Amino acid sequence: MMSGEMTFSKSEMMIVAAARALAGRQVCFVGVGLPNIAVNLAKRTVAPELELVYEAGVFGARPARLPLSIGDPTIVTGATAVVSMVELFGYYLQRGLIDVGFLGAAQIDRFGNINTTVIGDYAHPKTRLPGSGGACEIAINAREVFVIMRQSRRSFVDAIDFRTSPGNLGGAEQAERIRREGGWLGRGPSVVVTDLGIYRFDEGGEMRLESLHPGATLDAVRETIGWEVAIAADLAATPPPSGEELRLIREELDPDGVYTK
Amino acid sequence: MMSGEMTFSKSEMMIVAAARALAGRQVCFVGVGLPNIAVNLAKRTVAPELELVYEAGVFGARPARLPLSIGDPTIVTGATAVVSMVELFGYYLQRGLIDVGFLGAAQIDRFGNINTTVIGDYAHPKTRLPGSGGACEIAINAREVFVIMRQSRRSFVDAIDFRTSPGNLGGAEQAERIRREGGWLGRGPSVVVTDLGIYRFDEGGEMRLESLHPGATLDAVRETIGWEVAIAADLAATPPPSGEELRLIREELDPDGVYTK
Amino acid sequence: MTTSKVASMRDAVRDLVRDGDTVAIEGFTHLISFAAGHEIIRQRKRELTLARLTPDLVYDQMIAAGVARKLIFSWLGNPGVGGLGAIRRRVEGELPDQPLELEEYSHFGMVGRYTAGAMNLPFFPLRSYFETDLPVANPLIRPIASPYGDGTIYAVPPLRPDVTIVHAQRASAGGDTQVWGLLGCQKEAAFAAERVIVVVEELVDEAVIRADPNRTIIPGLIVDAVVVEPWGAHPSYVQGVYDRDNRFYLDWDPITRDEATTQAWLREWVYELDGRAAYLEKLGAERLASLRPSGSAPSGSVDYGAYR
Amino acid sequence: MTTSKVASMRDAVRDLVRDGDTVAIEGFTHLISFAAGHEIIRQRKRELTLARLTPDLVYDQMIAAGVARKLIFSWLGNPGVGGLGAIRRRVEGELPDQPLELEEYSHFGMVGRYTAGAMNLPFFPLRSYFETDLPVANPLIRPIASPYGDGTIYAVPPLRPDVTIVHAQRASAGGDTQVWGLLGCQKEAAFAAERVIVVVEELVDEAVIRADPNRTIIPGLIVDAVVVEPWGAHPSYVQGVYDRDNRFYLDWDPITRDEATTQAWLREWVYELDGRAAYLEKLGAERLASLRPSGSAPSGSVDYGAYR
Repeated sequence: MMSGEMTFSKSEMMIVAAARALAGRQVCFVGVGLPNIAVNLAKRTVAPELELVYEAGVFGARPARLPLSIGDPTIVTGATAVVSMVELFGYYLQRGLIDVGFLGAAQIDRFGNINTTVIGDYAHPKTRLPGSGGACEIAINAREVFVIMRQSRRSFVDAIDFRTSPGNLGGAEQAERIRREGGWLGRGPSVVVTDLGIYRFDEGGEMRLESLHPGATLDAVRETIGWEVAIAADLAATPPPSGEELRLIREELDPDGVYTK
Repeated sequence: MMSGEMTFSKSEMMIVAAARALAGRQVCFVGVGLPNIAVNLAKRTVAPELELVYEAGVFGARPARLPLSIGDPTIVTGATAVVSMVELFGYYLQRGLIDVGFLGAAQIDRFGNINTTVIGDYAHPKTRLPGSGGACEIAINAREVFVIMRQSRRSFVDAIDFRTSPGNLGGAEQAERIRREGGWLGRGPSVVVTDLGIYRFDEGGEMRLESLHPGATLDAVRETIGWEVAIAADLAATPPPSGEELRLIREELDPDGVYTK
Repeated sequence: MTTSKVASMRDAVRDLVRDGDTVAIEGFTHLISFAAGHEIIRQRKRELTLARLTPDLVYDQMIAAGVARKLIFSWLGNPGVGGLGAIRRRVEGELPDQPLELEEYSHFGMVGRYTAGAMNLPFFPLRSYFETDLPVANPLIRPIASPYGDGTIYAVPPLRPDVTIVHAQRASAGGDTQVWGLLGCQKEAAFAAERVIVVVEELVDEAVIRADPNRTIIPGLIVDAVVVEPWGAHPSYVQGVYDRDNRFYLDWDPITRDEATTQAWLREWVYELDGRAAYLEKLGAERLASLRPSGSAPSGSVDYGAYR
Repeated sequence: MTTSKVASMRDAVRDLVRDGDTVAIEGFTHLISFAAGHEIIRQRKRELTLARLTPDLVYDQMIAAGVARKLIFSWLGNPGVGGLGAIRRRVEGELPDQPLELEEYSHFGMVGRYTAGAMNLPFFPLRSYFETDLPVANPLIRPIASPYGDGTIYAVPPLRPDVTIVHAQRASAGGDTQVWGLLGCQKEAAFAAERVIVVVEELVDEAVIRADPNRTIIPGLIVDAVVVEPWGAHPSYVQGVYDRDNRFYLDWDPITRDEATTQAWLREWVYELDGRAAYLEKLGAERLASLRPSGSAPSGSVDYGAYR
């Protein structure tokens, strides 16, 4: 893909857009995969004060290289605190100290409910997916949830096969009532970043396209979403990655192109 | 007091008798006061392998001096493990890893139920005592409980004013049923060591004098107990402290005579 | 990079401890912030609810000074020595114009209360209290049935102090705090709290903390003020730095037996001094020097490895 | 003084892992005892229930080898790489004669299960699972009402493995075990278990452990065997000692996609080798050397102080 003189991939645009959305946030729970590179990019650009929390038990990581997994030894050396998982999930996440939980998904619906468990029937699955890991509790207890995933008809679906992590349930009104009555600390999903654009949630709790990435089209967006997606009246154009953002991804964070192919 | 050529105090006899009762035990929860010196004596005599557990969070203490309190820094330096109190009470005591819990008491009844909370009415106490500390959970979760206390009409009473730590409740039958149904790990009190003798519990769950200390009399025992106390048919005579036991107490453990006056 | 949270004890207590607050000065025999307790007395805070497993001398002093209306605790005494007279007089009704409400648990109950607070749980379950009078005396100790049909145990409610104050060996200016030796339930009490004051023997560079992240018990994230106050835990102790001043614990026994001597002690050692420096000067260098450990006992260093 | 519990891996697995047992090889990305997993395969243990937050490659291998009938877990994958083919084939019904039962939680649910086991609690309460399908899929996740009238949360039951196996940097011959870096839930899994096997990089004198008691995660009291097996966590890692062998994690992806290649790998790397020494020799010294950290990062030493 081209933008002015610079070329970049859809994955690079997605990672950059997700990183930028972290501006102003203090404490972020880092998930495996794309969230990992996006959060590490944010720490080097828009959110240098961001405290990285890894579910493996790390608060305030300062990884010297891009962690290969969420349990890489580089997230431990030089961190502020390393604690047991009962403390990480109990004293940090469930206590309400996490501003942003960053999730990926196999399926998402218009209300931001997420499936990472199975495609098909639970007892006789067509495809067995990884399951919750910490996602279910992150969705409930992090102050807000960012989702990062590629768009496709298989992933952006009208009805998910299994609800692993609650989003806005059947809509904002229901979700807000249940969160309030149940004493949830989280306010649910706030941003969905894909390879085509950036979505936020409207008053009804439904995803709405707010910004279209360079090179992406509304047709491409509609073709890869299994419901009639809402488009913001003042749809923005996502600024392309800067030279510095691309340099950080390509030279420092992912020189082997694992995430950005 | 005299025995053969050696003189010793009633307190010294009590401490020695309590220490000897620990022979063969593996893991002992050490309480404040007299239990502290008795356990440390046992570790130097009949139970060198005894692991000392302090509620402050220490497993496997090797105190270089007699700890002045249950939180003395000497119980930390050189210990096997130092953990938070939630772990000490949860993973060690409630998990069932403690063989012997060692308690003192302000009041005890014939079934070994213990009061360390108040004398008089709870809301308007005549004397406010320290309260449970860890005693209530030690009584429930330690495999067996040793009690060490001086006898008097005020302390060995027919009815305690407040049940802080359960003993054999209203008798062995009831206590065994409740422990079984409630899944208690502890089997309740097994030994009471006083300044006059050693008591164990009979089939009915009631204290019975098993051994009389040198110099003590049955009259003195009866005068200092508020119920008609059972006496074993084969009442033994407690062997007096050995020279080595006395030397350890006087030279190593309590040179200032804090516990042995 | 991180904003400094370093403050004087005076400012920290003035800004973070408010009349009517629930305050927990935690530390189980180890690392008890007497310095903070004395500053709270000097600033004449009122109507506090004081929470602590073992009220110890510091709460006896604070309650004698009239800062508190209520005490939440599990063991009330001068460990290894005797009683706490000021508290006892108020509980036993000797000073009817200075009542003190009690809310009483066992140690594990108190620890569980802080843990429930730290984990944002509505209760903490535990196998204590069976067949005792404690749930009668304190109706907040409640039975709870297992959802697996295997019986009933007990629950205690979360304790969420407005302010938790802990003493530690060291912290960074940002509040990342490390402790060795007895850990008590300071971590739980801090995470449970709305505001946290950390008092330290030594302020260290963040790099010292980051060299050994497993030793961090409290992250700066939840800390509001870092007060540097060497000897701030006297007469309690700091592992590796100074021993308990047992003479003081023994001395307190006769002082606290009488209200007049207690108040005289408060005047001499708290009100008439303007802070910890004056207190230490009054104690004298010789007394302090006698409390140093008899030698060193190094932990040794482990290698976290560099991974670039 | 303490009895030595040092044993060979062969003897430890033979004596302590029994057909039909619930086995937890714990370690969250860090310190995964592949050495124990391979020995369990070699000894052809059968009908095991395997528990682990993240089954990872080690359980994919064990399940491919037919040791297990059931898996208790919270995240099923090859972290950062892809799927676990051997497990997936059995779950998706591709090998109907080798069924695998699943019992599924979230991470905090699994951690809570071990914690309830470690604390001898009938349940662990947590604020997860609201409005999800997990309690439908797994009826052992049950609602529990707060006894304080402030709503309903969820509970998970205790998990009490027959055997927990953990890898650690070091232990004494008596089994006192220390770990730095990620702690995962090894402590909880060990305290929850009936029997415990500790596998270590290095056997150390008890004095090394006692010099830093705050670093001890498991006391010898609950340990049945100490196996000295340097590199026993390969291809996972040991903080400060070696890095994750990411090449192996990548290589596993195509191997596990096909049952035949998976079985061939098991023959070559497990069945045809008689133990860990042969495995390391086959890997080669160069491969191992490439996994060393790029430098050292010492924790520094703290002083516990001598108190005589």
